[in-house]
Amino acid sequence: MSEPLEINVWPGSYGAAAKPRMGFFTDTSICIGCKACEVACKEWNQIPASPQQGFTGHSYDNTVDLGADTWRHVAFIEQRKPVGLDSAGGSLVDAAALHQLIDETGLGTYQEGDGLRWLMASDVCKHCTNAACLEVCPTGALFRTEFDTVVVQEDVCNGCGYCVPACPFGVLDQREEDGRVWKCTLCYDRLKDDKEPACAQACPTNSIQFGELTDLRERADRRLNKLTEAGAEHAQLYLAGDEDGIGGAGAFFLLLDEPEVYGLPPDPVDTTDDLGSIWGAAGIAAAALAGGLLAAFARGRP
Amino acid sequence: MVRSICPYCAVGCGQKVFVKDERVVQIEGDRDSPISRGRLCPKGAASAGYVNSPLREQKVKYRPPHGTEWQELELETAMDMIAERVIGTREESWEDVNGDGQPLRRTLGFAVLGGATLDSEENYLIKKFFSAAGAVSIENQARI
Amino acid sequence: MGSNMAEQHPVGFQWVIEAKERGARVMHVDPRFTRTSAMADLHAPIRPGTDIAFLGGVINYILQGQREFGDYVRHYTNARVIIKPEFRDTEDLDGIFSGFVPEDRAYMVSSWGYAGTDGELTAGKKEQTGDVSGDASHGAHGMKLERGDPPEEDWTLQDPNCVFQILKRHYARYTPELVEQITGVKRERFLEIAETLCANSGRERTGAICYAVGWTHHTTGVQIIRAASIVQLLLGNIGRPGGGILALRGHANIQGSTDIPTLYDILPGYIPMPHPDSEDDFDRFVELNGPDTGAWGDLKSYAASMLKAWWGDAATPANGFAYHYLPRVDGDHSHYPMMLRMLDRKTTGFIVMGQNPVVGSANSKLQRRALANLDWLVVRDTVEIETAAFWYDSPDIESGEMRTEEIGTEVFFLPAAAHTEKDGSFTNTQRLLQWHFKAVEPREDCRSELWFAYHLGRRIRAKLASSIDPKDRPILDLTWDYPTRGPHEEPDAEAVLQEINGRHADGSFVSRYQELRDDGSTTCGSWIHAGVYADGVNQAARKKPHTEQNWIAPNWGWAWPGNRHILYNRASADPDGRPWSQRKRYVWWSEEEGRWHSLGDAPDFEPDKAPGYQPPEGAKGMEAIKGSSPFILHPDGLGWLYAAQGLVDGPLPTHYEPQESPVRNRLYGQQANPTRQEFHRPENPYNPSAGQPGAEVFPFVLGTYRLTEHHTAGGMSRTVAHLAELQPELFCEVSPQLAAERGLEHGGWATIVSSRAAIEARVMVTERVVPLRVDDRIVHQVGLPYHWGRKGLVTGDSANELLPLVLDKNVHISEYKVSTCDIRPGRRPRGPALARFVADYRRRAGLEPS
Amino acid sequence: MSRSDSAAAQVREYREEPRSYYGQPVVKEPVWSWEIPWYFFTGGLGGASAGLAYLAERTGNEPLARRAWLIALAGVTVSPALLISDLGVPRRFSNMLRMVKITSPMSIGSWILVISGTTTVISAVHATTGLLPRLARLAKPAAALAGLPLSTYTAALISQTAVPIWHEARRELPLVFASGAAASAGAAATALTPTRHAGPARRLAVLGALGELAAVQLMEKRLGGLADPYHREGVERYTRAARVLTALGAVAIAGPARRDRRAAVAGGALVLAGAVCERWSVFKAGALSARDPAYTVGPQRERIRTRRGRGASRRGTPDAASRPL
Repeated sequence: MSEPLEINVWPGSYGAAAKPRMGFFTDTSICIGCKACEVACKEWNQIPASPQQGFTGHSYDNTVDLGADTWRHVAFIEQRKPVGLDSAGGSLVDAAALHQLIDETGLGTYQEGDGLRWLMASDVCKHCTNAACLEVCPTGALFRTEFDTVVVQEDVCNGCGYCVPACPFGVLDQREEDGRVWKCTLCYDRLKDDKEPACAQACPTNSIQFGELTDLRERADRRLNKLTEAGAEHAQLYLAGDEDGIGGAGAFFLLLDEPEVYGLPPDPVDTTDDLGSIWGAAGIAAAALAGGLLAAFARGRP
Repeated sequence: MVRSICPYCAVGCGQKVFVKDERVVQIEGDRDSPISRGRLCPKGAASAGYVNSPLREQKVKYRPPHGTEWQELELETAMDMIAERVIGTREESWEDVNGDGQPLRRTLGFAVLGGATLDSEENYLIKKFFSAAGAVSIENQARI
Repeated sequence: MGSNMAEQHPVGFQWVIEAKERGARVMHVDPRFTRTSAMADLHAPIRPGTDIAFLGGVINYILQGQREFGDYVRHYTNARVIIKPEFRDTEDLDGIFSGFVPEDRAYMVSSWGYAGTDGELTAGKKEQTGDVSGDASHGAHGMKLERGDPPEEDWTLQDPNCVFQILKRHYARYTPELVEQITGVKRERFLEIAETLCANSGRERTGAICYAVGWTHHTTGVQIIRAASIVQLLLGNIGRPGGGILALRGHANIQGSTDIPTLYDILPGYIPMPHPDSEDDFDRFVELNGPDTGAWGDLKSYAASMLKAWWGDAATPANGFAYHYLPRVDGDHSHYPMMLRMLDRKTTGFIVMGQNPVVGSANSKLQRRALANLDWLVVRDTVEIETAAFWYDSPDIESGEMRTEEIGTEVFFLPAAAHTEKDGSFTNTQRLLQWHFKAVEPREDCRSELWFAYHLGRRIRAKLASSIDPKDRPILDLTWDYPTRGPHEEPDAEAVLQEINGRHADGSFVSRYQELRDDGSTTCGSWIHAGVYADGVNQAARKKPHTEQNWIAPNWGWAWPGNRHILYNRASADPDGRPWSQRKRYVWWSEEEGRWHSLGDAPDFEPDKAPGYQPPEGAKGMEAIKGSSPFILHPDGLGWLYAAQGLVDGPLPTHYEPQESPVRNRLYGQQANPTRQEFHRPENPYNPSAGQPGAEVFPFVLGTYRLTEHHTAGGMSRTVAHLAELQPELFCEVSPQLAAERGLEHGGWATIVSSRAAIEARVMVTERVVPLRVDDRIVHQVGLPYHWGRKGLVTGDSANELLPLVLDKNVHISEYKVSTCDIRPGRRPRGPALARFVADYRRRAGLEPS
Repeated sequence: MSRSDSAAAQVREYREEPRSYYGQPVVKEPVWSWEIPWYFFTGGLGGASAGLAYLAERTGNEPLARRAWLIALAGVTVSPALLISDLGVPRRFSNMLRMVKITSPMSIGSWILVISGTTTVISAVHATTGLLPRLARLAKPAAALAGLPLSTYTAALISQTAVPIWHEARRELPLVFASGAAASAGAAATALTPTRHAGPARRLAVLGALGELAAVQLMEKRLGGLADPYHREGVERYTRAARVLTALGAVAIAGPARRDRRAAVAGGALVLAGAVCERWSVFKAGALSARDPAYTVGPQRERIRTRRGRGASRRGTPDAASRPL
C-alpha cells in the first residue's frame, strides 16, 4: 500500500488509473435493523469485537457509535411520531418521562392513536469529497483511492489521533491495543477484486446499496420522490449533493427524520475551508508574540 | 471456495466458504442462490466466526458419576464406552410384549434428542439405527 | 401473525420488502411492535394466545359478507360435505364438541365424521387419550371413502349439516366487537385487516399468511394454523402463486428433521410408527394407517420400500418386510414425557445432539433434575453448552438445591463438526433440499453426527455379532455398510442420500415416488424424497444461478416431493383446468397435449389426468382422485375447512384461553383447551388463571421470543464474538405504564417470577409493548427473549426457567408463547434465598401449603 | 443578537428539547492524553524563550540570554518527548516527516518543531559552552523566529478540527496561546534570572499575562454561549485557576519581584502554573464540547436557520427539492 502515498486528488492524481467514484446509498426506509452489515464488515475486515458495552438501553442498539472497531453502526430510534424541526421528539423513553404518559385512565397507548415508528439506519464513514481527516493527517496515512474513497494505510498511520476530532461525523477512532486509527475502507481490497463491500453484499433488504455514485444519486432521487409522494413528509436525502459543507459524500443516506435524530450533524463542514483564517490568526498571533518580545526589550535596559 | 448453506435458520441462504491452508477464512453470501441472492443476516454473516469460535471444543470430555471435574478421554475409548452403555441399558430395559401380549420390541431405557441443526442424512442414520435398536424416545427440536 | 419475520428470517424478508415495493400491503398482527411491525403497513397488537378469536373473526367476516371465493370453495373444499347429524358444535355444548370423555380429557371422534361413513375412521376407532400415539394419533392420513367420494354432499351449500353451514354457525359469534373484547385489537383495525385480506383474494389476487412458532407454541397451536387454513381456503389462496400459509421455521434443517424425523411417532416421509394393535401384521398396519384413496392410498408401497431399505435381504414379502423389527409406540414418548421419565428414573440413558434443552426447553429446572437422575448422558455439540455443564454450573448448583457430588450422571461430551466440516443436506422452510459441501476436515476429536451414528452402530453391531437373541436381529440385519472416506473414516453422505432416494431391483435409482412398489422390488428410505437422486445425480446439490432460470428456480436444489415448489398447485387453475386469471396463472391444462403445463414448477398432480376425469367404481389410490380435486394427499382430494379426523381437539378451531391467563374465556364456560396435556407434579406447578384463587399473584402475561442477533438456545451465537456483543444481556420489554405501575427503571434490573422460578433481566421500557384493554380491564405484557444461559461469551438467566410444561395434545408442543408472571424492580435473590423467594410466591398463590 | 448569542440560544433550545441520538456525541472528542496540553505549554515556553534569549543576547544581557536558551532547550527537548509518547505508534514518529502538508497544522508543526528544536539545541550549546560558533550564528535567529510559530501553531492545530468551541475560536485561540507562551517564557526566565538581569523577562511575563487574560476574555465573548463549556464542571477549576494564578503571578512580577528574588520565583511559578492551567482549560473544554451533541448540533442548526450554512439534507417535495433545509 505504499504506492499511492501522496495522492489526495481524485481523479487527477490517478490519471488513467482512476475508476468511477464508488459509494453507498443507505436507504434507511427499508432497513430492518438486523445488523448484518455490522457483522459482515467485522468478519471481512477481521475487526475485533468491541469492548464490552453491555446493555445500553438505546432500543436495540448495543454498539453505540462508529469507531475503530465499528465501521458500520445501526441506529435504532423509537418514536411516537416524526420529530421534524418543530415538534418534540427524542426517544420514547424520554418522551414517556417528559409527558407523563401514564394518565389517569391508565391507558395512553398507540392502540388509540397509533403513530408509533421505529427508525433504523446503518451509519458508515461518509467518504467525503472534502475529507477533513485526510486533510489533517500529517503522515499521509489517510489517502484517496482510485475509487475516490478515503482509506487509512495501516502501515503508515502512527496514531497521532489528529483525524479523530477532525472528522465532522465522529467516524474515526483509535484502537487501544495498537494505537492506530481505523475506519471503513469501503472494502478497498474487495473493490480492487471487483467485489461489492461486505456490508452491502450482506444487507438482506438492499437498504445498503453499492455502486457508482452518479447512479446511486439518481436512484436516491427517484426513491425520495416516491416516498415524498407517499406522504413521508420528513423523508430527506442526506449528503446526496455537492453543495454541502463537505462537498458531497461517497456514502449518503435517505433519512426519515432530521439528521441529528440519527446522531448525524445537520450541517457538517470540512474545517479546511477555514484554513486561511486559521493560519492567518496563527500568523498574527506569532507576529504579536514577536511584538511582545520586542516590546519587552524596548523599555530600555534594566 | 466451497458452496454451502447457512447453518442457522430455515430460510436456507447460500454461502460461499473460502478456505486457505485448511482453514475457513471467510464465509459470505452466494449470489447465485435464488433464495438469498447473496445476502445474509447477522448470524449468517458471522458463520466464519462460528466455525472458528475459540470456544469450540476439540477434545472429548468425560465426567464420571459424582465427579467434580472434567477428565480427558480418548475418542475411541469414549465411543466404546457409549456403545457399552447403549447395549447395557437396552438389555436392562427391554420390553418385548405389553400386558395384552401384543409386541412392543422396544426400550424406553434411553432416549435420543436433537437433529434440527443436523443434516437429513445424519438424522436418517440416527432414526434408522436407534429404531432398529428398539429405541422409541427419539426426539427433536422440531417438537419445540 | 405468529411470526416476526424481519427479525427471525431477515433474508427471507427481502421478498416481503420487494412485494411491498411492488404494491403489496403488509400487515402484522403480533403482541409486540417488532422490527417486522416497523416495516409493515399496519400493525395490530394482539393479546398473546388469542389468535383463533382473531382468525375466527376473519372467517366470520368472510362468511357474513359472502366474500369467499365461491367456485374455489364449492369445488376444491369440503364445504359441500354433509356431516353426521349427531355432531354437536362447541356453540351447542359451551366450548366442547360432541364425544368428549371428561375423565380422560379426550374425544371419541366418531360423531365428527362425514355423514354416510360408518365411523370406521382410522383415528376414530380409538379414544384420543393422552397416551395415544403412533398410528392411533398421527394415522390421520385418511378415512375410508368409496372412490374417494364423500357419501353425502350439497353443492348449494345450504344443507344445515353441510360443512359450510356448520362453519357459519360456529363462527357467528366471532364479531368484530367480540374480537376486540378478547384479543384487544381495536375493531376498526381488525376490520381493516379482514377487509384487506378479502379485497386481495379471488381470481386476480392472492394473499399469503406467514407464521412461525408464535402460532405453534400454544396449547391450541395446531388449531390456530387450521384457522388460517380455513381463511385461506375460503379466500382461494391455497395452491396458487402468492398465496399459501407459510411456516417460517427456525433451524437450518428443522423441516428436514420432521421429513426424515428424529421424532418418536413417525418414520421417514410421515409414515406412522406402528402401534401394538397391528401385532406383527404388516397388512394390518397399512389398513389401520392408510386410506384407500389419494396419495396415501399407496402407503404400502412407501412403507415396504422403506423397510426394504433398512433391512435389505432380511425384509421379504413373506415376513412383511421385517415389519416386526420396528419398535411399537403406545404412548406419548415425545420430548417432555421423555424428560419426565428420566425424572422418574425410568429412562436412564440420554444422547443429545445439537440441542440444548437446559436453555431451550420449558421449565429448565425440571430439565436439569431429569438429567441429574440419569445414569449416563452423551452431549454432542460444537461448544460446551449448558446441557453438558448442568452438573457443575447451573442455577440449582448456585442456589444449593443441587450438589455436584450428589449428581450420579456419567457425562460424555463429544465435540461435533460444523456445517463446513461435512457434506450433507439441509431442507429449508419451503421443503427445498440444499446440499452443502465439506470445506475442511474437522479438527482433533470433532466429528459429524453421521460419523457418530455410523461408528456407534458399527461398534454395537460388532459387539452383538455373535448374539442369538432375537431382539438383536434388527440391529444385525440392518443394512449398515456405507462407504467411508478420509482420515476419520467419514461415511459418505451421498451414499446415505442414495439410500433415501431408493433403487429398483436392478440397482438403478428411483426417480419418483410413483415408481415405488409394495412387492419388495424397490427400496426407498423416505418416499417423499424419491427422485432426489434421480438419474444418479444429487439433485439437492444443483446450483444453477437464479439469474439463469425463472423465478421458480426449479434447477436450484430439489423440493420434495418431485421438485414441486407450490403444493396443491392444481388449485391455481379452475375446475376445467383454465387459470383462474392470466395474472395468477401457474399450472394449467393443455387439451391439445393432454397434459398439465406450468410456469416451470412440477404440477402437484398426475401429469396427464384431465380436469374432467372421474374415478371409476372401486378406484384406489391416486386413481380415486378426481381431475378437479387438487388436494391429493386427502382421500377425498378436497381442502378441509372441517377436519373430520386427524385432530384430537376438534374438527374446527375454537377460542380457548391459554393454560395460564389473567382473563376468563369470554365465549365459553370451557376456559382452556379441554384436551391439553397437563403434568401435575411438584416440579411443574401451574400459575392460577383468572377465576382461580391466587391468580392475582401472577397478574401479567409473559411472552418469550428470539432476537435477530441470537440463535435459539445460544450455542451458535452467544459463543460468537461478533454476535454476542450485539445483544449482550437478557432484557425484558415492558410498557411505560407497567414500568410506572411496578416502579421499573429503564436500564435497571427487574426480577420476573413464576411459580417455577425467578430470573433477572435488564429493563427495556418501550412503547413497542402496549397494555391491552381486554373487556373492561387492562392486560399488561412482559416480553422476554430466551437466548441466554450460563455459558458462552455473554451470559444471563434463561427465560425458559419460568415456563411450565403444558402441551397441545395434537403435537405435544409446549405453550412457550404465553404464560403468566409477576415482575418487580431489582435483581433476584442469590443462593438459597432464591428458592425461598419462589416458594413464597407459590404459597401466596395457594400452590404450596404455608 | 450576535452570531454567538443566537448560537447560544440554539444550544439552550436544544437542551430543552433534546434532539440527539440518546445524547451520544456527534463528533469524537480528541483521543489525546495528558501529554498534549503539557506540550501546548512546553512548546510555547520553548518557542517564546528562544526569542527572549536571542533578544537578550542581542541586547547584551548574557545572564538572561544563557538562562533563556536553557529554558528554550528544555522546552524543545521535552516537547517531542511528550508528542512521541502520546502517539499510538511511537516508533512511527518519523512518519510525521514524510510530507509537508499545509492543510495539516500537525504536519507543519512537526517541521517547525524540528527546525526550532535543532536550532535551539545548537544555540543553547553555544550559549553554555561556546561550541559550534558558526552554526550558532545562523541558528540563533532561526531559533528565535521558529519559536514564534511554535508557540501559536498548536492553536491552529486544534482549530482545524470539528471540536465546536475550538474551531469557532480559531481567530482568538492563537492569541491565547501566543500570550500564554510569552507569559511562560517571561515567567520562567524571571524566576531563574537574578533580578537585575531579569527586567525584559519580567516585562515579557507581565505583558504576556495581561495579554493572556485579555485574549481569553475576547475568546469567550466571541464564543458567546459556546463558551459555556469553560465554566462547566470539570473545566471550571482550570479556567478559574488559570486566571487567578496568572493575575497573581503578574502582580508579583510587576511589583515585589523587581527586588525580591523569592517574589520573582513565586511570581514566575504562579504565571507558569497559570499558563499550564489555561492550556488544560482549553483542552478540557474542547473535549467537553465534543462530547455534548448540543454544542455540535445547536450551532449547525443556527447556521442553517440563518442561511449561513448550506445544510446537508434535501427534501423531495417539488417546491422544496432545491431548497436546503
